[in-house]
Amino acid sequence: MTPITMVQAIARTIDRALEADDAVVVLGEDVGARGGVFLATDGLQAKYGPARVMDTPLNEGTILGAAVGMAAVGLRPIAEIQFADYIFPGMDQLVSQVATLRYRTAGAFTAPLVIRMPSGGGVRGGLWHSQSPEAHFVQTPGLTVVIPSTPTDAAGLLQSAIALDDPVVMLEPKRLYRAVKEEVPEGHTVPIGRAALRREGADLSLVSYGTSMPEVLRAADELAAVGVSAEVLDLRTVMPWDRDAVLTSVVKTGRLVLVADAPGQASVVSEIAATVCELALDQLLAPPIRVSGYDIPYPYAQDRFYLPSVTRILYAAKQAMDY
Amino acid sequence: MTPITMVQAIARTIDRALEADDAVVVLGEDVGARGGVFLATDGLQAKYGPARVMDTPLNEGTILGAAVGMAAVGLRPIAEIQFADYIFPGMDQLVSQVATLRYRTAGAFTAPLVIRMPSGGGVRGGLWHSQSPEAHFVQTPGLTVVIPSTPTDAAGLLQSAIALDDPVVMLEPKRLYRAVKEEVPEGHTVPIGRAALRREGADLSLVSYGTSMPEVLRAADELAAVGVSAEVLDLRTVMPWDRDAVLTSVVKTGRLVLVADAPGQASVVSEIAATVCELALDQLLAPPIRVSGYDIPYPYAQDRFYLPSVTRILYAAKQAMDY
Amino acid sequence: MPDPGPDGPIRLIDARGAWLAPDGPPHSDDVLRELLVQMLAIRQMDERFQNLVRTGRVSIMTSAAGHEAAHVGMARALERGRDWLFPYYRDQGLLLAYGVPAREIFGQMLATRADPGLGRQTPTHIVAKHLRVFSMTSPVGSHLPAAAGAAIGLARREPGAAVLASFGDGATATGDFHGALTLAGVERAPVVFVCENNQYAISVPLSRQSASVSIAAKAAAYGMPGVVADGFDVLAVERAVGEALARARAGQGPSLVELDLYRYAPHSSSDDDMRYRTSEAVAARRAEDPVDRFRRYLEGRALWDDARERAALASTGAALDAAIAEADAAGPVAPEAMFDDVFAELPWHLVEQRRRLSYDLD
Amino acid sequence: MPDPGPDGPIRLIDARGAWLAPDGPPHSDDVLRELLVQMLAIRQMDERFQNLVRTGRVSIMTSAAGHEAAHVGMARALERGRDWLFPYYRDQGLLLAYGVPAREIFGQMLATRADPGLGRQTPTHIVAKHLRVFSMTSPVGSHLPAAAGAAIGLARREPGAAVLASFGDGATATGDFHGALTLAGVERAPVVFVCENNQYAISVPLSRQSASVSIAAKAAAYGMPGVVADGFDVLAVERAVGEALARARAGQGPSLVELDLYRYAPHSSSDDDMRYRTSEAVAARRAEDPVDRFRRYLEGRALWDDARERAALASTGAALDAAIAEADAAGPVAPEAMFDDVFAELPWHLVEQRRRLSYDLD
Ligand SMILES: Cc1ncc(C[n+]2csc(CCOP(=O)(O)OP(=O)(O)O)c2C)c(N)n1
Ligand SMILES: Cc1ncc(C[n+]2csc(CCOP(=O)(O)OP(=O)(O)O)c2C)c(N)n1
Ligand SMILES: [Mg+2]
Ligand SMILES: [Mg+2]
Repeated sequence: MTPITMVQAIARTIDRALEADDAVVVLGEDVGARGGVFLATDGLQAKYGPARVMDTPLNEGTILGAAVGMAAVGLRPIAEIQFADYIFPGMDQLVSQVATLRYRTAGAFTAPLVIRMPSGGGVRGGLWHSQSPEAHFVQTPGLTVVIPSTPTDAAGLLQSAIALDDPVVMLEPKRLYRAVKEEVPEGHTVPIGRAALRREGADLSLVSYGTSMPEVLRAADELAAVGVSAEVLDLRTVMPWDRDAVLTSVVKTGRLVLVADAPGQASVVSEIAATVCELALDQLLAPPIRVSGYDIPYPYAQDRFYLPSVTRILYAAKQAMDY
Repeated sequence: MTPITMVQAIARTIDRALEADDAVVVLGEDVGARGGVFLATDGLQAKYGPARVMDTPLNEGTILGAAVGMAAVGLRPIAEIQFADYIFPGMDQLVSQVATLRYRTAGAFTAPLVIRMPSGGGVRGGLWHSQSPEAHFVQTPGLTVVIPSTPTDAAGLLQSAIALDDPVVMLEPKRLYRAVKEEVPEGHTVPIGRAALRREGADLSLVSYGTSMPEVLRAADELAAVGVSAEVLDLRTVMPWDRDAVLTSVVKTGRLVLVADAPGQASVVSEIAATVCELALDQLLAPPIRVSGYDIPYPYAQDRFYLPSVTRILYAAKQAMDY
Repeated sequence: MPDPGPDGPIRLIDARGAWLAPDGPPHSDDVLRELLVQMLAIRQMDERFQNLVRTGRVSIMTSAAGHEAAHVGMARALERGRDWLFPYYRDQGLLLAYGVPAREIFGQMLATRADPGLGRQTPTHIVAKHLRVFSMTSPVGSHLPAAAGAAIGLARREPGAAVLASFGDGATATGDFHGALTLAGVERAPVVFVCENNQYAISVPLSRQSASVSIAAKAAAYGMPGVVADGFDVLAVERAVGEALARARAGQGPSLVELDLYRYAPHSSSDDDMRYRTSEAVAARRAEDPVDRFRRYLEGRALWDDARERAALASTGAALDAAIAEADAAGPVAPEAMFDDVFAELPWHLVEQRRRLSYDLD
Repeated sequence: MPDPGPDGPIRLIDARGAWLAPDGPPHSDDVLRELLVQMLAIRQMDERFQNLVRTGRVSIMTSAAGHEAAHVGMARALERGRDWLFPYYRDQGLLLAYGVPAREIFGQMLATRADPGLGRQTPTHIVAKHLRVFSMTSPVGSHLPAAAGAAIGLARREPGAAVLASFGDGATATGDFHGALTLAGVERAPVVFVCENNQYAISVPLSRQSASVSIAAKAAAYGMPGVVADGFDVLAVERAVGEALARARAGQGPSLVELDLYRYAPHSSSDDDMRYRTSEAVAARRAEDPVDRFRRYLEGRALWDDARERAALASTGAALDAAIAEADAAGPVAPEAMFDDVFAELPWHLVEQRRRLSYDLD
């Protein structure tokens, strides 16, 4: 098996889905001849034709709404939003049409969509090529939200998302699109809602996902070097997040540091911190500490200072250990 | 002074603002001859003319975007979104244009807007006349977010919001629009970012805001009747929320129950719970408990079961007391 | 009245019931009578809706009074079992005429278990998948991209089927209207966009919603034909919509049809229309009433008389009342049912929330 | 080439540089030469942008090559100090021609303290309030509602001023385009919407963005005039935009102007346009190059020669290089500065976050 990048793993998974099921279609801006601006649909229009891999006009609401209508007549659309930052012009379609369809029709209609979007910073893209808006989706009842951090998980989560009869938003950390290569087995699935244990540890739980995983793993290595045994969980799904895995780890270690690149206010990590405190207060040896992206628009000039750094993670870990 | 309702207090405050400053304009759907569907702009177009109280076409993005442009040339717009549920077609304008204007221009341009919207359930309005989307705003850097629960606070927060040179989203609990009358002093202001202490108490802190305040106060009364002294805080501003007031209360009582009608995932109350645990873990006698709206689309048939009830609040209080 | 373009609006019967078209009526006498009966039924249903609101059993309703000819004409133009319908919240008359059982309609209004949507939605937001009727959303215009998408899907999977999407004049200002027609135009999708132009979006008159000479004139922006039909003339509606649907089914692309009509009642049962229009203005448009007009036409041809009218009203009225009773008898939906169908499977946080609901139920 | 309507696109000079219009040129010889110099400067600036990307000093840039005549013509049509400009991310040439100091432009590109926006935005997202130039956003079309709102405000507070909003062909499919033009039409606001139709939205050709015969044809949907001008003809651009601005200033309402032109470079420095078009297709449009065309026209009138060209390139080139040096010399913005201007006053949570940044700085 040739090792492939995350974006290649995504392209291959979409390719196989188009091959396996006539009902699968791809739509979005520049997904056709261009193959997507990150090449996540590279070569697919040439292979399956413009009726199955369809360039849309520049309107994110229309992409999502059209996907809902296609699903109503039996298709299984994979929609691409070119950057997660551009979900907002389509936000009403996502929140009002997509997320509620099963509910408001008592299951008569469903929205078996996958909505893919490159997300996160660290690529010198500035305000509108760097955001991680997952909290908006997490607080929208009806959406399932996954965020892989490895090529294998990207393929496996996408495969599961395509199979699911409900809408799945998949945020793809663009900084990790080509960061590493892995051998990704064909047809691999990753169950939705299940975290991955990346390191076993006894002293401290580091819980994270997506863009920040490389820093979290590096922080765990540095902690190991100074004798702190950090357990590392990669959530992979943030709605519904894997509460059992997190609680099991926190009960074991008694210390929790949560890391994510998204802004911190009313975020995924805040939700997890609050839940852990509610359910495991007495097992905590230190307060759960959150390391988040800053609550500011994503700046261009300070691109490299925005994301949670290894230093900030280590500082939080030290706070937890010294408490 | 004649006692007035919340919606009357809002209308009067807008009236005075239009009177006091030529730069103030009102825009939105049906704000003109109709006076707004809840009458928050009743009679104002007749008084100030259609150039200052302007009905817009049916496009929320255009309302917000146009308000930004008006502000660029010196106006101070008060925009109405007819129901908070309909912010989503305007979400990109809010998140991308309004919230970031000061930042991306390093202060050359600002967006001194007030964006008013009736929010919350309990009026048998169904899916799209009941939502409380404040968490979406709280996690958008650049927005200030206020939610009054009394006529006096509505007038006072609105007054402060109009004076502020930054965009303020004001969510108005529609269930409370006409729930009570109060004597509201003219020109009254309420500082943004400051909670109100509604009841002093020693055993338990009940922290809430907006739609749920009546239930919270009733729960406090019932707790008093059984000998539990509950302190009640009404946040009034949820971004930035009054951390000092909350911490002071929690340090005193050691027990915290947070109540809000919005869905619970990655919500305002989750943020507060996480922060309190991070900063005051050792002062806690029990885990902070959140009582939220359910994480489901707002149902029509079960309208009265959706909102946090006195029963649910009391149950949480009991959990905290018995811990 | 919008500028209908060089040929004027499509109209077969004038306001006094006189036949105008060069050709004869397109239907047998029985069918023509049936159209009147359907319009009468819509009006009767409207009265019952109003009553349910007055008695507090329903919280809000949007009246179809003034839309009867539009609704019956559209229902007639559709091919049941083949075409798809994407209606909006004022289309209960269209759904009744199209064959949605009155029991389901009243079940939805009363939010009982007779509602296929299990009471989840605001009154009049009816769904009927068995008739290929898509679900309504309240955000104005938000169903239109889905209509375009369904048409694109149908063109690939069921050539020969078409989609009809209806909406109000206010909807034409939304981004979704624009995006849907843009996409449909580019894809030449088999969809007919029908605007029920009742001149108002709540209080906002069309003149403040759009500066184009008509709504139909917007069609050119999307590379599709646009026509205006007299929305108070049931046969004109049927013809205009029918021709557009036929083009769509034949692979000749999308159309925009504007139905010029008028809303008689306030926007909803919560509205007070006397704040923004006069009763004289309403009366002026009611003078051209679509039901009266068609009745006069039928009477002129001796196809209708008082006795038939009484019989029709009695039988439809009884059927509607029976439907209300049936809807009622189905009983309320259970409180716990509000947790179903958010997802196919209940995730852990909703399992717990459903348990917490039980505190309120004891 | 869009269908320009019955009279064809507005064009004063043909592709070979021959004068076409019945009237003479609208400017003195000096001004005509100045227009060429400005177009040359834009092209020189473009090369410098490309270089900054190649050397890794700038992460991304969107080329203005092919837009020079549009940019210079628009800049000329505006009244400095009176009108407002709402540009988009490909308009650096327009800003240069309009008088935004090159030092500020390069300061923005390099994100140094020479940027009035303090390096907050993606390269080419320049702001210049001193010239009444509004801030750009990346979401396509999202500045258009603000342009309409500014025009409404100006009509009330500074009658006689107008707004120019520019955008690409892809932007015409957005909900914001629709909403902005709808509102401007209804309010008869003094705003001119100028579409720089370079035939592509990244890889998506205009034919998949819109089915209307032209972009200008969409104007009718908003009750405003629409015209097409040859966007490779600087004087045609100036005339079309100038006439529309004059109407706006005179209280005669908004307009839509389509400039037919072509993007020479890939969409951005991150794009590979050979995936979706051929170099032959690009070469075919470059044969009508706006700069060459205007140079030939001036040469034909003996207003220009190689010596003048060399002198112009040398002096502009030196000025641009000096601007880069100045922009550089201003130095980088401080990391802590990223917390300023989120709000007028720093709230407590940002005070703490700024403190946490210091861990990274030690
Ligand atoms: C996006 C959105 N904004 C605002 C509203 C509130 N609202 C409900 S109906 C309506 C007017 C719609 O008018 P029109 O489209 O003409 O349909 P009509 O009700 O006249 O049939 C408005 C503004 C809404 N439902 N959705
Ligand atoms: C709302 C939104 N969706 C997608 C994008 C990604 N994107 C950036 S530029 C662009 C194409 C814009 O084309 P056009 O409007 O024709 O302008 P041009 O770049 O050709 O000058 C796209 C799709 C974006 N910036 N904003
Ligand atoms: Mg209407
Ligand atoms: Mg373009």
